[in-house]
Amino acid sequence: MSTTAETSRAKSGFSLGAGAYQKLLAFASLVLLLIGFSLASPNFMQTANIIAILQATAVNGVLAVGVTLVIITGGIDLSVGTLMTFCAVITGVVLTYWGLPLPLGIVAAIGTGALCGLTSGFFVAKMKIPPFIATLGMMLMLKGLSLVISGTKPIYFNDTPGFTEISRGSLIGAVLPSLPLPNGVLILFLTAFAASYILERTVLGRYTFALGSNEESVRLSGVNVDAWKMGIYALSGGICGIAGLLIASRLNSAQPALGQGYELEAIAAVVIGGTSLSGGRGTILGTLIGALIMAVLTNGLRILSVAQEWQTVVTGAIIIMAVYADMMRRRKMG
Amino acid sequence: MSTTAETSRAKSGFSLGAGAYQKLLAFASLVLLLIGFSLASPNFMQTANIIAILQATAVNGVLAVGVTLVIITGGIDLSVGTLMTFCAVITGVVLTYWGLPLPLGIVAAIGTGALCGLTSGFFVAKMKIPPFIATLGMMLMLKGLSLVISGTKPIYFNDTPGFTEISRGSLIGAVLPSLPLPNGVLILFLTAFAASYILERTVLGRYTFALGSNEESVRLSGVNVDAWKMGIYALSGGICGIAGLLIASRLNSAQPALGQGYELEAIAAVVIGGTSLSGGRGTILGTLIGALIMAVLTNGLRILSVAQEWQTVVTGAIIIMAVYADMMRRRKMG
Amino acid sequence: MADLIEMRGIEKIFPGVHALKNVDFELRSGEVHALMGENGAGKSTLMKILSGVYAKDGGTIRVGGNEVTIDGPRAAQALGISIIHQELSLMNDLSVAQNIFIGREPRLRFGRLDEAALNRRADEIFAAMNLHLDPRTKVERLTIAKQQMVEIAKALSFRSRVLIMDEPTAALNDAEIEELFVIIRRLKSEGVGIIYISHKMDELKRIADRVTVMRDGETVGTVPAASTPIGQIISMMVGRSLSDEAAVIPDLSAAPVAFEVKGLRRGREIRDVSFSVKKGEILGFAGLMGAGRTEVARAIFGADPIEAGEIFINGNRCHIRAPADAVAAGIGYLSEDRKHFGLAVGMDVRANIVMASLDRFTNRAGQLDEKGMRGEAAKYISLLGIRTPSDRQEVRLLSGGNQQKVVVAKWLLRDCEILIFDEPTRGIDVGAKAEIHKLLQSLAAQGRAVIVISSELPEVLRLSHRIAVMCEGRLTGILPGGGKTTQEEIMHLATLRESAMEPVGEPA
Amino acid sequence: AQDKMYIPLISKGFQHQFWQAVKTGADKAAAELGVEVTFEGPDNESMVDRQIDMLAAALAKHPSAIGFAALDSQAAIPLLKQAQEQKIPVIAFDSGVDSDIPLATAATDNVAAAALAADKMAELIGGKGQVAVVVHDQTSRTGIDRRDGFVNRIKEKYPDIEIVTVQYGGGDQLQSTELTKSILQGNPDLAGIFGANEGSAVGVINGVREMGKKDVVVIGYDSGAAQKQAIRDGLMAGAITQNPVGIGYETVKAAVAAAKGEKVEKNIDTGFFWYDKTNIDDPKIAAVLYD
Ligand SMILES: Nc1ncnc2c1ncn2[C@@H]1O[C@H](COP(=O)(O)OP(=O)(O)OP(=O)(O)O)[C@@H](O)[C@H]1O
Ligand SMILES: Nc1ncnc2c1ncn2[C@@H]1O[C@H](COP(=O)(O)OP(=O)(O)OP(=O)(O)O)[C@@H](O)[C@H]1O
Ligand SMILES: [Mg+2]
Ligand SMILES: [Mg+2]
Repeated sequence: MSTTAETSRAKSGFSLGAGAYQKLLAFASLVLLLIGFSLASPNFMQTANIIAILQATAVNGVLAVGVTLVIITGGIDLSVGTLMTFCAVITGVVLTYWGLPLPLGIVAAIGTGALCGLTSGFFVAKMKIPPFIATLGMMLMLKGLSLVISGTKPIYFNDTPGFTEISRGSLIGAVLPSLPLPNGVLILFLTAFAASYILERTVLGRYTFALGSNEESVRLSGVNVDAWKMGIYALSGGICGIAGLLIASRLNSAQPALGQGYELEAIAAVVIGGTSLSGGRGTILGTLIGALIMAVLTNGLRILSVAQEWQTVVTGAIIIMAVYADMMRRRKMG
Repeated sequence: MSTTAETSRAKSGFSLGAGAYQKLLAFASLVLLLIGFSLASPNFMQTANIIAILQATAVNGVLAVGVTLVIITGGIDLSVGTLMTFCAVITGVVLTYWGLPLPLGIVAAIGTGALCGLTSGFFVAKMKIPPFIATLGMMLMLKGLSLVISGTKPIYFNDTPGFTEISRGSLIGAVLPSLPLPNGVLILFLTAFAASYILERTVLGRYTFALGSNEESVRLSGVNVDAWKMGIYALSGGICGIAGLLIASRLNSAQPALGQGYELEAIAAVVIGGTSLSGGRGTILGTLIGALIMAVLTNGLRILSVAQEWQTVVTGAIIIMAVYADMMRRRKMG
Repeated sequence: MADLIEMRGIEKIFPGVHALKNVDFELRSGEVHALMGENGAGKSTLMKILSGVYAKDGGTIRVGGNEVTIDGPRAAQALGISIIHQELSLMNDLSVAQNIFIGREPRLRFGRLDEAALNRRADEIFAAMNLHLDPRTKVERLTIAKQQMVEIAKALSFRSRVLIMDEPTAALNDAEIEELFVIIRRLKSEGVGIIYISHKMDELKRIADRVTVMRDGETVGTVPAASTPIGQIISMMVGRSLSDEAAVIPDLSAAPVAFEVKGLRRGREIRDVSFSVKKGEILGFAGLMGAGRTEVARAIFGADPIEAGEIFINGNRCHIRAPADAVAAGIGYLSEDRKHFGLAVGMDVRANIVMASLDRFTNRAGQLDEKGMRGEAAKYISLLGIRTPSDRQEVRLLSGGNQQKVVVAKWLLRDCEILIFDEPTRGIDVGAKAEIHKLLQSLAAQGRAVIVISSELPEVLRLSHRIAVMCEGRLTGILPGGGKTTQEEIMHLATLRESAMEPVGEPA
Repeated sequence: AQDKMYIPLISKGFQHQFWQAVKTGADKAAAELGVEVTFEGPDNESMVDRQIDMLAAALAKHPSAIGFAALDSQAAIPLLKQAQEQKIPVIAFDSGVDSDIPLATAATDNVAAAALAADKMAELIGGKGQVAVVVHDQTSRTGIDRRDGFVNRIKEKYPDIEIVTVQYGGGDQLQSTELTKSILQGNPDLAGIFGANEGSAVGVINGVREMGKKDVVVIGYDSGAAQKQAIRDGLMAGAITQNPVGIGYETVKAAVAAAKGEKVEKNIDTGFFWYDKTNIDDPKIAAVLYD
């Protein structure tokens, strides 16, 4: 009796730290990769490189966290990549063109993201357009608008001192010099923690799962399904806004042409992390691990100086194997 | 009773010509686009341009037909674009490097496609890897292998006379000079017709719908679900092989780096055409229309000399509107 | 004569549930062997083992005297065993005929389908069942009851030696049940062995030869159906005896009208339906399959659009456009189709029970009160006797009847002023059914207006203070409840076609 | 607008700064010469067939002349023949088209330009050590030419320099950043990195900065605000710049001349330049740099 209860509680998996046993196992593919690369190259397992891997995870990880929410509702969001860029461009406009102070830029990025997410949500919930199409249309519109607004050129943040600190600085490093974790990574973890909390502990999260599980039954329970769904898309959009800040800060510029293709990588991280594309189940922790697996893989193969064409082949094969291993593990656990 | 029967027959919609009324309405968004562009520019509705549009549809259309099958089973195939390229490269190896005769090149392309499709199918059906991941892995592997096999450079078909005729020649034009429809377009229609026939009239097609509808129930009925599923993926792969031939012939070369991104466009055509990503329903005719809508849109905006960044914006908006109009129409029709 | 099926010492363990403990069961050819037991006793699990859906963890199965291994549905079919599953599992996007013959389609050469033959054969089966259904209709367009008939047709099409029916009549009306029994008798005479699972006790006497009772995953015993009193079977099932009291109709003459519907219409499904319910009253809805009762309920609840009609709550006009409006106005609706409309089966019991009442467990910051929800869930699990290892068990892993109890719990917890229950006791065992009836009565006694739609006439008769009868989308009459109305009177109104249209009873 | 000459330019890209600079040049010429110009290009340089579709749509508009930067010369030949039949002059830009249909070609010699980068690299690292190359594309003409121009020159002239790896970042700044960091991590003794286009070069700068490797010599290609800043700050030793504005300008100018039936020069070499801290503000250099 107690076993089942435990399993299902572990499955729901809130709190990034707890529920040790199963959580550790979920890391298996990741840990295996880490061990493999460490053995293959002495340059891999070094503080600087681990931090580089984490930093490489930050943007994709934040996007993946955002899209996890939408996927759990049974939807999909193809616009995350270009939305990130759009938010970065808007921040550029606010900070560089208008010269407003940094906090307003941050609010603009997250607000723009939330607003665009809300719009996608409106298309999906109210206009009943399939999420794939609604967000594909959004993706294209935002892609074009980023170019239009920026005048097809990067917007630099040279006039906003401290902007690069958002991603590159290290608050933790200032306190603990031995752990120079860049703020970008810290923001990823905070975002993931917050999203996880919302998902597991709040009504919004509960409805996220419920919508993905059986939307019609939720509607017939008297829930204003459309409003909640729009809320979830808006939240996801806001998270993309955070990703926009991170990438703009990292590149010290808003690159209007960037972003397409990032959606696939984000969705891949989500699915590798065990979230089902048909909705109703998924965890933020899984998504984080999925994003890390991808970053470790890319970094490790580069460190080994594998020829690029083979990197791609090996990445494809390892992704399949990692997910297969994960499926096996879960099946064994019942 | 007879009403119901009729409706359901119309819905299943085999045969590209028949079932006039509902079919014509399904064209509504497309027809509207055509009328709009014709009014806006005298250069649009001209034989040469219409043929250019059709030819631009050919490759994406064939890919979309292939992926329709997989989507109806409730799966997804991200590898179609790179598989197309891979098949083109293999054809290049067979024809140019090995100097074998043209028919063998054709067999190689379709055979390679089917084999790769079968492999994806194996991952999905036997190894129970989610289709998204299985075909993402496949996409990456094929992308890398295309580069490896081709030595990261295009393979030209200058030594195979007649190869470019596959896509550029016009059998119909030879008979009816007033209708110089390129063979590539003819092949698209033939492929669509064959796929439609298989889908509506054969056992394989029946299981395609059944799997997407309720896989568990098919399994409980004692059907060897895995084998059929692998068959569908193989068929879809073979169709990608045809697309590979078309693009290689059109470009007179196998371009090893091409292909990524095409999967999104193909899937978009399928979904615009009314096929549900959750499986169980869809038509090839719809997919063709979806592919045409996208091609007409791109071409028309170019003919109007809309600035490129605005083209993207408008495309996104029109895709959303077209699908919305289609949803409204269907809801009204009950 | 050797037993057709002999199951010995069958064991099945699910994570956290020992579902079958050393179960024995046998079936002779030409008999109807009823399998009875409370919700979650293990009946479906045993049958799923016999039909190759689950692998057994122990024990032996003999078919025709030979020990066999049944490792999949196909193996069971090869042995001549077919099953009608308790949970409908049809392919919604396919037609009726396509569903029936999935995996066995008549083919032409080169893998082409012979659609004409397919539809013809389906027609033949329907004719034998006396069922009027176009084989080309898509399954998603059918009501639950019709879908159930399709499942039955599919099982019949196998022409098996052994036919397992897991609650085939849960969704059926008396008329269809009668048709089904005709078919069962015919099959019986052809020597087919039938395993019959049902919670409707009256069916035992009418159709069963022997009865095996299970409790908590164990066999309690096998008794002859004809000579064993129902009361004894019930006490074998639930371990005690139940008393069966008729409804006591309170005097509601002074009670105010809580809920009124005027001139509700939509196409052919709902044709000018008007009625009212008083505070403290239970209004039963009777009618044949397809009479439109579900449609009326869904329309009131805002789940489907209406063309015309007004709804009054406590005399005030209410505009209900979506279920959210209805719930806000104090209306609750328990759907007849728990799998599609009642439950999020992938979520746990606790989440499902609180689904309609989440605002009650949410603080200002949107944070959920997990402890409070656990408490409420525990309360209803024990109140309704929901058999589950914990309130965190996923609902899809519960037995059918226990799933139904979860939906009931959801609406009891929501605590609405006006409650519409559509087939609330579908698939629920006798003991729990009595509990639910008591609960409904106490809800009414607290002054709530309760509407109960049921296809079981005895249930309608036992519960209702008044009985509304529908036929073809029209309300054909309202009859008094209690002992004053007979089944024949209801059936008369339920078959009152448009030609003979003249409402009886009190004016609607 | 009916009597105005219309000249579409089909380029290899659109969103990148280099192509935007070409567009600027084209627009400038269009304004001066009183013609209408449109500028289009696919999202990335592998989309050969998309470019063909763009060319087809451009031809459907009956232009006076066409400017074309072929991603793959051979693939475009049928359409170029069609243009020839319709008497629409074609001017090639950025890189040549293997055909005699284009009346003129306005391009940079990428191989020679990258070779110059190799010479500068050798000079700056003292003729020996390990270097890496970050390229934007493995299969496009510009990617191949710049890679080969650099790599071959090193192999031919500088036997003591080892090229440890060539990696491709798609011209995406973030991806090139991550890539550079891995290269530095995997090759701690690296002396220099060459970034073969703007996105790659900026990525290399970011990567080097984030890894805190001050002694790695970075050489870039093209310009843009970030590269110019990096050169001023000393993070980048210098870079090769082409003259994209000139390419666009000359292409339109040649197209107008050809459309009028005037004779045009067959090869218009727009040249390339080395720039570093010392000459970045030189007016001649500043004129070919863009932000
Ligand atoms: N797949 C499963 N995983 C875990 N537990 C299960 C599973 N299937 C059934 N059970 C449990 O096994 C027990 C027996 O279930 P079963 O469905 O056989 O009951 P039943 O007698 O058919 O009940 P009902 O009358 O409600 O249909 C129940 O406690 C149920 O929760
Ligand atoms: N999806 C549908 N499409 C078309 N007609 C439908 C659909 N669902 C129901 N109907 C029709 O609506 C009418 C009423 O349906 P329904 O069977 O739900 O009524 P009911 O009185 O609740 O019956 P039941 O006893 O089965 O609950 C019937 O004529 C039925 O055929
Ligand atoms: Mg059961
Ligand atoms: Mg009903």
